[in-house]
Amino acid sequence: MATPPRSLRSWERVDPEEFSRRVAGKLGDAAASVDVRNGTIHVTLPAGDVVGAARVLKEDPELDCAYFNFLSAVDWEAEGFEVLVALHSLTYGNTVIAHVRLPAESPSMASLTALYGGANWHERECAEMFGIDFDGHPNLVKLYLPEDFEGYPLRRSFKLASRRYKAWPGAKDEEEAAAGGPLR
Amino acid sequence: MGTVPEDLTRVPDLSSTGGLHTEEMVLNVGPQHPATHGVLRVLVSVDGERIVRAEPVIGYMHRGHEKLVEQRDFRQITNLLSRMDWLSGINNEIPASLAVERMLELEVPRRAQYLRVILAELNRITNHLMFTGSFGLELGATTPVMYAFRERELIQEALELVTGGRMHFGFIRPGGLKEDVPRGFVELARRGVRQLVAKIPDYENLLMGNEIFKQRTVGVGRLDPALALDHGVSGPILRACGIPYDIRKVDPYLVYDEFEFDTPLGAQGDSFDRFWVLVQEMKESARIVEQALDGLPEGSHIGAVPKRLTLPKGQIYCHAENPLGELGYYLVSDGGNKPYRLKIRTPSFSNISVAAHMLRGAFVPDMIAILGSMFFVVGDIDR
Amino acid sequence: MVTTLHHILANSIVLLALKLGILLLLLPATLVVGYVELKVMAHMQHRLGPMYAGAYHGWAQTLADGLKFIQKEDIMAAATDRTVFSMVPYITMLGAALTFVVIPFSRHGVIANLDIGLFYALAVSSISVIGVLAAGWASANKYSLMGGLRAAAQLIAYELPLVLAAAAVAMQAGSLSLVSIAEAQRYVPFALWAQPLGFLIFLAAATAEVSRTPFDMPVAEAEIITGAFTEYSAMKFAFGLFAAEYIAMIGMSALAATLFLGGYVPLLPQLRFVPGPVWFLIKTGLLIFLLIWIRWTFPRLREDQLQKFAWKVLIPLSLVNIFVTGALKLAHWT
Amino acid sequence: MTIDGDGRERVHRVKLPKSVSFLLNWSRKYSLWMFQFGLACCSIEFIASAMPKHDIMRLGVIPFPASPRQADLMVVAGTVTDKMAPAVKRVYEQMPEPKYVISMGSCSNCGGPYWDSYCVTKGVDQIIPVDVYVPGCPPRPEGLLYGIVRLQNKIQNENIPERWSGHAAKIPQIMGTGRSGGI
Repeated sequence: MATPPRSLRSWERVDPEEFSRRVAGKLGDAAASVDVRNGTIHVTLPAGDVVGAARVLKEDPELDCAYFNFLSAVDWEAEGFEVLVALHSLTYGNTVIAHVRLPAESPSMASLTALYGGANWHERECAEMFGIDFDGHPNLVKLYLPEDFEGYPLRRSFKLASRRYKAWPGAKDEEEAAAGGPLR
Repeated sequence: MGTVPEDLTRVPDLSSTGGLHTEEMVLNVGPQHPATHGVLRVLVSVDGERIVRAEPVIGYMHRGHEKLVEQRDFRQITNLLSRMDWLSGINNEIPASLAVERMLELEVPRRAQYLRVILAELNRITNHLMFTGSFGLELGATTPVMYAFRERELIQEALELVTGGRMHFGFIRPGGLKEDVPRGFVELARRGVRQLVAKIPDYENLLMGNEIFKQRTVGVGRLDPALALDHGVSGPILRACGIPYDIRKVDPYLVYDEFEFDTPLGAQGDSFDRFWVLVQEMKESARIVEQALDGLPEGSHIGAVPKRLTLPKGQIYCHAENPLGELGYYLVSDGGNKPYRLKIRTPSFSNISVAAHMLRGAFVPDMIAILGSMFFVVGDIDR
Repeated sequence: MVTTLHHILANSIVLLALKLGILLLLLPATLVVGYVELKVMAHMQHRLGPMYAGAYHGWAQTLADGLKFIQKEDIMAAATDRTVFSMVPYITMLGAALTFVVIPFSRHGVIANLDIGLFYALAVSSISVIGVLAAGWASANKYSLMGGLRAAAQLIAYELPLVLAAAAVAMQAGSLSLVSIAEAQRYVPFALWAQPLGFLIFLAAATAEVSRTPFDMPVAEAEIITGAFTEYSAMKFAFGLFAAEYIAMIGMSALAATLFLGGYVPLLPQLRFVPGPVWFLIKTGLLIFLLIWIRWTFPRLREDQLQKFAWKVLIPLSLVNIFVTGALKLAHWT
Repeated sequence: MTIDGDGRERVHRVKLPKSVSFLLNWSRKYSLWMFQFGLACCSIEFIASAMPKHDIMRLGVIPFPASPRQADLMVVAGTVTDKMAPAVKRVYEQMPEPKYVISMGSCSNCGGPYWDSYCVTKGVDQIIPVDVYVPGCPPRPEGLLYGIVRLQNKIQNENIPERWSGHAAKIPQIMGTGRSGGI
């Protein structure tokens, strides 16, 4: 069996502010910005070398973000996509969320599967829901939807067909009703 | 560290066949199969009864929660999110409300916080009881599930008294609770957990004390801690590997830091440990419920919530300890009354993504023991 | 005087009818045992079980089941081997039913009191496995195939301890005739003094023979979906699996009752007035209840664990049992 | 079966003695082997209905068969998604006649809370015929029990020759809205 991860041996919660300074120091120029909001550390990474930065986060013993939390994206329409990679350090009790900006046209990013095995399914989901391409992913096929499904459901431009024909259940608050939204 | 260990990625040595050439057979398990409780599908290649490769195929219960919540306002989404992991409605609703409250900086009354903890822990017990029973069922013991449901119905009764629903409660609102608890709830809840604690030794004797059960589970489906972290495994499954990751402890929300409870940890990370952790957690939940019932403060059940619920622009990650592991909501608000984007990080999704590694090299009957001890809800995987 | 009466009875037509009746009663007996199983299971699980069929405590539940199966569509998939597929229910039924030919219901209430009755009973009881194997092969279904192979693998593992445990009984009684074996236990059953170990070994092996939990791997619902019988529907299913299973269960219980509990022989001399068949039914019923009890309590083993259990525990133990029996016999007679 | 002048098939009406037809219907009514088929949330209430408190077996519903070949009744309990729909249909086709379907819960009745989803089949009756609809999200176990009683009444009044000739129109039973959990 492989050596147990450091997280097994010790556990201490480091103050998020201090941890963010540590992250900023370790990442250096690799991170565009590091800040803390609601106890979570947000890091903005340029799309160029996400894997390199993630490797530092994972393998540096003072960061030790070995826990792969999730990977997803936000569609900012004309402003492109924002990929979120959430990592967690069990040793220091902090969550780091990396934000990667991708263009709206043919978004593409390097795959994290070689670094984090768990990224496999998350990237497949992200690819099928947003149409983001992950370079180097071993098996980038649909995860949830039937093979013949067309479109990327989580893009803002994907409109729900049922909603288009049936505005039910109507207005959800007074303002909406005043603006001429359908009533119940 | 953190990478997939060599011995787990390798196809097991098949020299036990004495060099005899055997043919692999692809066995399609699911989407409808009694052992995948729900509609998980696993494509397994078997050599005799030994699994050479296994690939979980998911998506048969994908209902598009992440898209649907974009069409509903902040009061409505809890109702939908409740249905995601259908065994733990209250626990699904809590972090969604937390996210809204934290963004609005809403004050939640202490009574509401205590009641949330009580309801969440009762819900955790009903969830764990379901898996306690169904695990036995999959191993061929039909009776434990009946006993588990006997206690489950009692606790369900307490939840029903409060919320009016049996599964999808829709009771947690941003700012507090929908209503205050009715008279008689405290007594009923106390009776429920007391009876449960009295009956837990029964399950322990009936299953964990059974030699056959031990034979089927000890050493079966051992999960390597490094592999678990790599895939974001959480909840009882991670704790069975000996990693003390319990969000109630490491990042306390609500009022969990005011209660005394332990985090049961396994040592081997095998099916038996996972089951053991599950059963112990019920006792801990019962402890929390008792403490919370004792210290239940008076006051309002809901804080001052604006009539029109709009969130400021911003993003927040809010997570909580679901019965099955870490449930996280990443909420993006554009200043409107609906979420601009809500990423749901569900425990079962990450937990089951590691199953392919665990099934490799196991026997077909072990597959049942492994999947049964992974404690997943298909709706939680697929969302 | 009693013996003359028996003698007359033994040769009368009445008894012949009785003998035929035993075989004819097998089907209704499966319905009764099936109903008992449903009810016992339900009460063990804090439930009531069938309550409405037949108005009184659901007594007609299995009757309804039987009538329903007659009406069901008999499906045979395109890829099945139709001849073999259709023959399976007969084979499994026959294998299970033939045991009753040598089982004594009373001193003379036996269809054929063969000198090698025990040998015959053990031989025919393993026929049904051929049926299961055939079903697994003919169904053209992967789950069925696995079930069939499991059944075949299981046959070898449990047949040896079963035969060895029975051999010790034969040594003890000095006969292979089931009537003589029962007579040898007049007032003290073997299970109580000479063969307690053999009794346990026999029970374990018999549970495996009739594929019931904890040895029900060939039909494991949660794993391979009733195994060899996945593809069976309608009457083929009712006979091939259900009736055959219950007849086999009754048969093995009756055999065990005869070998170890003295069959029709009263337990106490004072209770001689109770007729033999009643004793026989009580003892068999107890064993059936035991099997049902175990069925709904234990989880199932894994196939390789059964093999280990059979080869490393049951067979050595039954050899020891034979040795001890032989030694005791020798010591007693010399 | 003969062909009418206008080309339509006509069934020779076979008259069954009343007692025989009663007995046959009775046996099917009280021997509903139920296929273990859980999809989503409703499957939990479906399981709960087989447990000590509600004990569906009282009604002669035996939840044993793991294979559709031995089942008479399929309870579609939960959301049917577009990806799952072919499998549901296939399972239905594998069941031997006479077979019955209960659609349990809003999702399988009409899509329920997922009425606007892009990947949910709005109503299982689009792919298989349904005998009884049980409303609720999810229906309480009592609701399912009532649905089963309704199905049993329906079976008891079945005309066997019509049913077997495949000419009986499937008339679904729609239950009155009972009290149910959730929305």
